[in-house]
Amino acid sequence: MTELTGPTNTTKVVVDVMLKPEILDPQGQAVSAALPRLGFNFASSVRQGKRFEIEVEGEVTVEKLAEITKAAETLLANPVIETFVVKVEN
Amino acid sequence: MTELTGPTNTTKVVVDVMLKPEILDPQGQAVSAALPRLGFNFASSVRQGKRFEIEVEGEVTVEKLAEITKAAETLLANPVIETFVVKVEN
Amino acid sequence: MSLDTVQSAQTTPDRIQPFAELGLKPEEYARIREILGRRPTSSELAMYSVMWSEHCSYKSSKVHLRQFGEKAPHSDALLVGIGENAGVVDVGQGYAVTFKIESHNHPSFVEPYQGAATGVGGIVRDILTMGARPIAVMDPLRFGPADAPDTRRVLPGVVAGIGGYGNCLGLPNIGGEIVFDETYAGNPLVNALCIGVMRHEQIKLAKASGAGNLVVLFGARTGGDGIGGVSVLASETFGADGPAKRPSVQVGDPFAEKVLIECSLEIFAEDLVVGIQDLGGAGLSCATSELASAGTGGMLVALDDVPLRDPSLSPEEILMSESQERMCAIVEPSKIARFLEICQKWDVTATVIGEVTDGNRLVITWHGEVIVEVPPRTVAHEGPVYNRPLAKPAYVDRVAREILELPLPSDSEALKEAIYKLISSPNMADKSWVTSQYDKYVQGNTIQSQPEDSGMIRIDEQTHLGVAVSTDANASWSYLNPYEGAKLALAEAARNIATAGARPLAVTNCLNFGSPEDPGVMWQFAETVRGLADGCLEMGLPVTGGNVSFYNQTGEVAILPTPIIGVLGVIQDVRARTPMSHSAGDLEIYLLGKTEQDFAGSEWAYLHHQRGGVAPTSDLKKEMRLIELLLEGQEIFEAAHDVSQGGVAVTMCEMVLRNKIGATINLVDDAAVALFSETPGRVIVVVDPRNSERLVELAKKFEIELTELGRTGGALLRINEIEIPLAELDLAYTSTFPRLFG
Amino acid sequence: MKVGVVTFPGSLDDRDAARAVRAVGIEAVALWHGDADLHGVDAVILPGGFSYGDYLRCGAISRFAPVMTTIMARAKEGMPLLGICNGFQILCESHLLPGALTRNHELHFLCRDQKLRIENNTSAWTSAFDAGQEIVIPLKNGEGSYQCDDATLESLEGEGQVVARYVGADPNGSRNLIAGITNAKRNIVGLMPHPEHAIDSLTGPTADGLPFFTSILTQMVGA
Ligand SMILES: Nc1ncnc2c1ncn2[C@@H]1O[C@H](COP(=O)(O)OP(=O)(O)O)[C@@H](O)[C@H]1O
Ligand SMILES: [Mg+2]
Repeated sequence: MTELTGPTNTTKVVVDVMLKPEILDPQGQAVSAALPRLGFNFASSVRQGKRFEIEVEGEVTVEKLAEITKAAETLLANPVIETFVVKVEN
Repeated sequence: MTELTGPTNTTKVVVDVMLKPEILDPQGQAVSAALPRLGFNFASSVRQGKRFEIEVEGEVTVEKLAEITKAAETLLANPVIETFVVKVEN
Repeated sequence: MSLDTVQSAQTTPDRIQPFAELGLKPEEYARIREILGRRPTSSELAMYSVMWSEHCSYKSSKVHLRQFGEKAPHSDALLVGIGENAGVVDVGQGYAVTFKIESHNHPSFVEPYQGAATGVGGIVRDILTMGARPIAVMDPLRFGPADAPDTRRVLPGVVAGIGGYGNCLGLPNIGGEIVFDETYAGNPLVNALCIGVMRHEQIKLAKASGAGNLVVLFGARTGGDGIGGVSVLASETFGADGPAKRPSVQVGDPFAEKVLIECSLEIFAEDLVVGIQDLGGAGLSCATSELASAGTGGMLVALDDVPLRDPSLSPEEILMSESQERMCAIVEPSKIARFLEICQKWDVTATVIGEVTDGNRLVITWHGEVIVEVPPRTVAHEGPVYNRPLAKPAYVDRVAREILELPLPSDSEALKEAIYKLISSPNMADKSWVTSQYDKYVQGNTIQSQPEDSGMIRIDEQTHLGVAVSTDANASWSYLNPYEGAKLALAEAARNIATAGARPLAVTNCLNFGSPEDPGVMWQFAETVRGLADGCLEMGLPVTGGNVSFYNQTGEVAILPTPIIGVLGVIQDVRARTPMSHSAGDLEIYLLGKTEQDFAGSEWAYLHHQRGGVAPTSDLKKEMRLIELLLEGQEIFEAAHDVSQGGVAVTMCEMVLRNKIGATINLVDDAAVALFSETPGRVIVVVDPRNSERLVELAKKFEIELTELGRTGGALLRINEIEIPLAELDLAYTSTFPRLFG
Repeated sequence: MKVGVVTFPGSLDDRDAARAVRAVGIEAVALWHGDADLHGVDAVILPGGFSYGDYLRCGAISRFAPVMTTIMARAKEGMPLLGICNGFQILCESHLLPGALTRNHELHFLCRDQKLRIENNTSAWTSAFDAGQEIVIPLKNGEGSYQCDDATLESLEGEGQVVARYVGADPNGSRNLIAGITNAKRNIVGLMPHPEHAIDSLTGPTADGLPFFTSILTQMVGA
């Protein structure tokens, strides 16, 4: 499996995984605390999550999307503490 | 600073940070290798990055966006190995 | 819903309350009403329900655990005994050492990484609470079958969680166990042990005394995580949908805990607290009621002053939240400024939430209205106590009658194959795939860690005083005979300290069992406690604390009774310790102790899917003589290694592989029995030939059988005619874990 | 002569680094991240650990600490500066050294006794070694994989700025098995493995780490 896929006939699907809002997010907190120390005062809160960029061969059919969603909930996210969103990038 | 901000008059700005394509991404590779073991064969490649969800008080002006971009390049991403994109969510 | 105050509880006595959903039995609810002379407010109900849960109140185990106190041997070393957050022992030179083991089993099944991580976080805070600097951790673990898909999910997550948290705290991991068995599928055991050290005068207790003194909450903000955790996860069979509207899994923040540790130690060093308590299971309900209960008076707390991460939390939820990385201190008003200053230095949030009062009530207000008014003892210490029915399960006598049918090879090829089979089996194989994920060097005082018999830490760089700790359990023996199983685990842990040259001093334990509502499980538990208490009395070792974990079962199937016994010992000069393996050739190898036909509960039997027969019987008098022999002869031992699971075969393999120096041994009797039997009370020692006479004398003096096995040296492990190249043996030993989990 | 050891919130090996400094007869001075004053030290060590939890990227937040401003200025003037593990990560994040340290290729924290070859014995921290000398000291980190672009790699190799290289099985996927690098002036060294945990074979695998500290002693006495 190569890391860099050619741009031809693949589609990029993105899965964003975030901790549920009620779950402690130490990473987001660390960023949140660091920003004002650097003089950045724009943020009222920061949460940090994961972004998966998945290259999918050919068309992204409804079936494929269902499969990706299944993979997201079994492997990419732990539904006990995380939520996820699957998006197809144009 | 509270972690859960009320939904009123804040805007969500997202910063996506990904490793540059030429930098080894062992996490993405590990996901890539795990998917077929679980019977998922849709991915020709996976890369893993970070997603920051930033709640910004009030309007996101051009100045504020510039400030966020500055924060992204000084703190949220390390330009030596990473690229980033700043997006305003509706 | 409107606020349920004490006043409204008085005027609406008939309001229906969800006590059952909170895990309380009707009698327990009735008792609360009786104590208060009215119905509890919803906040009071929340407090009682979490504090009277199995996890916090020990309601099923209390009547048995009393034996640890009743049968306690006299010990000059015991400074703080059972009842505090952790026991404390005197190790000499003005040092006191505290250690304790705790379980985090259920959460680690749901979310392996975070469950295990917060397990480490919790036990470290218990140790810190005693006034000690945490100096090391250990992690006895149990998992389902090594090749089961779910084990592939659980084990790597648990290991990464323990490492992720412990490494970030800067605590060396100096030992633990990893054992696989079907009964742990769905019920992994994640036990964590922490050791801490302080000077005698620095010992802190969890009590709130002195009216007018302030109650300070410091550390992380309170969030909605873990609400109902104790009551739901620990009290009822796992898997059911509990009442928790909030997730019961917590996410740990090891960085927050690291700064909390440094901040607390600075506060202790300046003697700024009267009493201190960590927030673990049952959160603020536990901390406030325990502090007040152990103190001299009452306590008044303004709950709305608690700093929140989630502003939508109700008072009931704040009282129950198990948010991690929080502590509660009692501080004299004259010292509060300095206390807050230190917190600020470490960027630790600290808030005065109340004060110690003259009365005898714990009063909690919410924006000025009284929502809790209870006698604190009734919450913290006078929970229900059950004398649950117990009955010897039918299997016990049945399996005792089983005759084991095990292959006992006699020809060289078959014996060699058997050795390979054992050494590469998941229970016996090299665990460095796991332990290399743990920092063992941080703090610069680690003398021994995995794979030595015990972990050893230097506590004084000038005098070289040190402590050693080992944790052990043999659940197969406990299954066959829980009384003997507990004694044998105790003996093994003590032996594992003594092989290094440390003198056993004190005991901690974590008792992992199935449902206490099953009379058979309750019998296993009672027998285990009786065995451990008797064993400790016989060996003169006090139990200083521990933990009980019930409900480790799936449906009707309980885990094997798994009492993990931790023994702490002291060594005057760590430079003189005895390692587990020889570092030179031409030394003589001896077996101390006698080998019988002991295959019941052995690894050899397990590999042949047999778990029957009669477990060995302990002889603790003899174990103590063996320990005395090891200590008295310490200077002559080039190496000493405990013989346990896998018998002499595995012990010898581990010894030759440690420094890659081979050995030649000759077994005169039945080789299979000599190699694979697991008779307890045995140690392999290595001495210089010049010292063999001294060894013979020692064996005679302490009445321990002594058998010469052979000599060290070469690149082979040679046993009679069998020749095993070390490189090949090493490959068999080290490739199992990477193959399964890499 | 004094060597400063910085404590950031979350530093872990600060006491060990100070112990190693004292072991060769140098006074160790504790420096606090929030205090920009270097208290008269002649050299500085950024120790291992998880400063700020290493939550964002290792070293990413620490590099903005007040003490770093002074350290960066002094190091640019030639003050000897050693970053061990998290300290190396901070040096890269501060751009005092090129490249970055990323997740180990096997994605686990890895603690093991690691064989290294000293490739450059002309830096302030490695002059007491023989060129090509092989040593064993602990390696322990989760993000120790050294990464940089081709041009940087070529220049590091070409200028002899690789200070130490892993020998034997690749522990983490670092480019060219790089374990440590130095700057052009040779006063700043970043090293992933931990010499401060190898000053005494009682508590470490060897005493092979001592020459890092004796190097700085001779450097400063000679200067
Ligand atoms: N198996 C046991 N053996 C001895 N002491 C025990 C055991 N289980 C619990 N204890 C003791 O009971 C007390 C209460 O335990 P626990 O509620 O778990 O404490 P904490 O909440 O501080 O973790 C402690 O002193 C603990 O050491
Ligand atoms: Mg406690």
